[in-house]
Amino acid sequence: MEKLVLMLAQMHPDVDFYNCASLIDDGIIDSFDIISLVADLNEEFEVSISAGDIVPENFNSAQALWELVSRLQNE
Amino acid sequence: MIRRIVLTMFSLVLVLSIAGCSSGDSKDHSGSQIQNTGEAQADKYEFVYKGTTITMKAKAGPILEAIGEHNAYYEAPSCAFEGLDKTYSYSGFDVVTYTLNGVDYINSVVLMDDTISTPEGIAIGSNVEAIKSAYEEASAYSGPSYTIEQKDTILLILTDNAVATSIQYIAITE
Amino acid sequence: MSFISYSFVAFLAVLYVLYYLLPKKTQWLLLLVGSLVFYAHAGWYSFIFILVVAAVVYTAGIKIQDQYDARDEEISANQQLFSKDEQRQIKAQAKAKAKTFLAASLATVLGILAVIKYTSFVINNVNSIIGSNFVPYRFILPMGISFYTFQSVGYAADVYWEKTRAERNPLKLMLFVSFFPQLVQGPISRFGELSGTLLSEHKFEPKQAAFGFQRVLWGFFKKLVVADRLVILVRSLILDPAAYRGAYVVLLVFFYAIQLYSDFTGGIDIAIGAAEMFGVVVAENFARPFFSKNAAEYWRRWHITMGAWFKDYVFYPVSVSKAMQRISSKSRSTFGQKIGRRIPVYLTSIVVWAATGIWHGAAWNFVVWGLLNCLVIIVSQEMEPAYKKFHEKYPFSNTRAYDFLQIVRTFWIMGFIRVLDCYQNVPLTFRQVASVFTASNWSVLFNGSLLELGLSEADFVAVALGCIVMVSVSLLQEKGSVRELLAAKPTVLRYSVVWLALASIILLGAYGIGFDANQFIYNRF
Amino acid sequence: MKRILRIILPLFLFASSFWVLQCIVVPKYVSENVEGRLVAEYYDSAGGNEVMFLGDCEVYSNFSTVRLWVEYGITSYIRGSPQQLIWHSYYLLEDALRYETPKVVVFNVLAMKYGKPQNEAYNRLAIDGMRFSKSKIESAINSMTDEEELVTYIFPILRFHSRWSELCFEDLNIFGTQRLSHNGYVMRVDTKPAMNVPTPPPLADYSFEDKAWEYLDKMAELCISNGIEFVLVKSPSIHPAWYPEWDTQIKEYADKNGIMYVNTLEFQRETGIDYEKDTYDAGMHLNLSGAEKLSVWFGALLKEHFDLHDYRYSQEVAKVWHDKWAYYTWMKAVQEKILLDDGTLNRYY
Repeated sequence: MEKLVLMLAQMHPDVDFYNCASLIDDGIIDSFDIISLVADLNEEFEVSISAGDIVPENFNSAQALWELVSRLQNE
Repeated sequence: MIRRIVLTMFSLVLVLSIAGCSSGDSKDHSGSQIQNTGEAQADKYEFVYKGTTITMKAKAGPILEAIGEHNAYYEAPSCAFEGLDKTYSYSGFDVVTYTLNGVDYINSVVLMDDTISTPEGIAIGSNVEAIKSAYEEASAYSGPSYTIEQKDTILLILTDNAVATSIQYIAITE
Repeated sequence: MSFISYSFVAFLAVLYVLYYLLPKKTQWLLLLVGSLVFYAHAGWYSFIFILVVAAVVYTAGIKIQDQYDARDEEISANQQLFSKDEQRQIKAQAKAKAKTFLAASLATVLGILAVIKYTSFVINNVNSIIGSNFVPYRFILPMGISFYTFQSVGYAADVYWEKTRAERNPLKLMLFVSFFPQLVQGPISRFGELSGTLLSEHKFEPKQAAFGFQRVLWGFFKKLVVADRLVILVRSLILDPAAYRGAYVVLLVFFYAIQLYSDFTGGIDIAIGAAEMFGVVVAENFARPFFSKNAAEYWRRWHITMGAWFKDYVFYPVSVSKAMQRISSKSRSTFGQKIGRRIPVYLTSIVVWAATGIWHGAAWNFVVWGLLNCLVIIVSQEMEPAYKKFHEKYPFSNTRAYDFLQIVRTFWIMGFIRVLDCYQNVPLTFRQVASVFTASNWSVLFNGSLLELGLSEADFVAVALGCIVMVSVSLLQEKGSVRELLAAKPTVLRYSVVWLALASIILLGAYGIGFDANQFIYNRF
Repeated sequence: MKRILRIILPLFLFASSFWVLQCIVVPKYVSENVEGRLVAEYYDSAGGNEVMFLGDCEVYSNFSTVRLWVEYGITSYIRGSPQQLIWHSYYLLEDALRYETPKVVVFNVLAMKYGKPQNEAYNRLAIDGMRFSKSKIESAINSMTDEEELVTYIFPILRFHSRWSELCFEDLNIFGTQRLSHNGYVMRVDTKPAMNVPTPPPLADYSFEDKAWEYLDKMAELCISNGIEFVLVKSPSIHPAWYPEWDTQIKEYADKNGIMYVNTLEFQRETGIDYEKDTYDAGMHLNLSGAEKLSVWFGALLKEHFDLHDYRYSQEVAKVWHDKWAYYTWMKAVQEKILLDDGTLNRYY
């Protein structure tokens, strides 16, 4: 989880990812970040995030993102 | 299994596009169909008098001036609306005009006697063979009357026992 | 059957009465019958296509769902027996099979659209490139094919991504594909969102009926009073580009923007309003686009469902695909993080916008229109840091006046790009736009030559009135729903507003003999 | 009760307000196309007319109903309208039969030359004036050109809504305007001699179209089923031309069906019509003197063939027609004055 937050912080240092739960809705992460995030996550955790997974529920908070990654890990 | 599905799907597309082909004219409504293009090709057979072509549905003013003084004039109002049907009689032919929002347009030219002939050399009294040879390719022969339909003009030649009795150029107005 | 025809009004009235008379269970069936009757008006030729597209997507959905159900059953049946790898193996296998069904159905459905819509376009281009002269055959475009094809593709993809379960009842799916209000020009709905409200039973609620009816009236007002009147002016400017250059092009940009806006949003209001009268909630398609301050915001407010559709079904899949991942990692390694992360997204955006353009119409002007939009968005994205610095440095830039300036700027940029639709010819459009800068006939705007374009003073008064009403309603909508506002007012006021709307539609509407009102811009495409 | 009121009242208010709007917006035909009022004027003097004329301007300009009354006590009405097509005539007759049953119906056969709907303008003039009825709907259905919609005849506001920008004072008197015609006869006293009327060009095909024959039969049947004597007439206008080939077809039809057909052009000597003095537009329509000459002659023919009652001696009918005669002579005087003052007859009264 920490690695994930580290990655996010690299993109947007000024955001407290631990308890912000509206990254997409408030437009903090835009389509740029999503794409490169997906590329990094796939590389880092050897998962393959499909287009179907790119929905606001999964990307709105670091926690949701972590759940997505872990779910895909034991796919 | 997969090959079978792909095959059926592909044949479906083929069949449909053929079905598509068989449907009559096609109006493509892409994007905004504000665009419309009409095509124009002039009529071949038109009446010419003293070098002036009297084109159907053209503005009457300039043409009437060009062909000179008329012998007689008659105007008839239409039933209710303003606008007059005017008949100008010249030696050997009449020109009839109609009015559309205040401007006169040519409606028809009627050849009255054998002193006047069409540019193709046909006059009242010409025999049927002469008519057929003069208007070979563009004519629709149906019984005693020959109707040659063009874009804006109908050339009508009436015959009685194999001789032309009346020649008229009539404007096609919808 | 066009929305602004007497037959549609009668059709809607009859269907509405039946809808609340028949037993609740059969309501969705009535909607299906209504939709098919509505569609049959477009001729039997179009009918075959919508049936085929629905059938293909239905079978694909069922097949994919079967794979997933079999997979879940297998895994849950012998939970302990299979190790993690085996489970992963079964899931992968199911996914692969599902993928082939999806691919086959998409190939067919999009194949049909491609053949019907783009054959002549492709042939013409091939002819011009290699000098051959195949006969370009133009097909009649079945009504709404571009919209229901996309909606069906969306359904199949959602089932594949397990966002929604496949619909077992073919008739219910047929209703989703052919639901008459959204058939003609969208909005492009998602099965997950629409099926719930579409297929459920609806009790008659006066408030909902009133809201739906008011929205339909609002659509008719925009369409008949403003859009169909301005078409006359826009058409005369377009048909003779040589005569109407310079200042006239500015006129065209301005009036076409209003005409297209009122025509398209009017049509969508009628669609959403009509659906609302039946208790069906359809996704919004516009959010006052002319109030946007930059191109990106504009495309989040104009034709929202199309933008969302391209994002979910083209942008993300392409950018997440293996090929694009490789490009992305390669570009980041060669150009470094900052530039590297932009290139894949820009590449995908260009693909998406070209697709959006070509979807609008089989002509180069639409493709160029799409790419220009993409260019403007990318440029404004790139200038983002520069803008930020500019805002910090100059305080005046955060005032409302500057916002207004941005709104005007976006309106005109989008307007000049949109005018490609009108001339439907790329070089001509650029020449016309260029003529604006070298124009000397600015007097044309004031010396009454406006009145020689087919509209009288009275027409301009009607258009001005329509625009004032539209702007004020939009301003109110920024704060909240106008209809709620109205509902709170006393009944007498509410009825008089409805009367005023009805009277202005009937009296000021540009319909009937003498007004050659054309179809919705997007109809039958 | 309150709930019903809450629904009925707005509906009623909506309906009546749009009804008033419709009356304002629908053209009143006062300053132009005055013949637009003819069809509607019928209903004020419907009933008690023994002779009913049907046809276009060749009828309502050439036959004087008041002269027929003065001369023979015949009560007649002309249900005419500009370029009235044969199906217009049929449905106008069907409509009139809801109010009265004349003894004789006279139909001008010139309309037989039109077999298809001509244009929207003449349809409106022939149908809009009719009161709402089955006949009006059918007349609209059978006359509409393809650009027209039936619903615009049921709710004329849908057709004339675009007149909102050209409304003038005359549109406000929605309760009818001064009568133009004398039981359907439109009077004009000015004169324009008919000179060098062009000889009409021969036609390729002289046969009338099926739809014309169909409606002629329908009109004949309607008269027979109502015990009305059906008379065909060709009014004595010399332009537009009435070809002999057409005439023979009508004669054959009339003989075959035992219908009286009078081509007034063949009785120029008997009618005494002089095309130098008796026409106001060089031969297309007769002026007052021409119409009176024709009516005297034609009235005698009617009295001879049909037992028409002479109402001059029945007290209350004579009183009604006396007022019509007074209005008739008043208008004649006014028109003659206009002619003197302005030189041309630029208005009817």
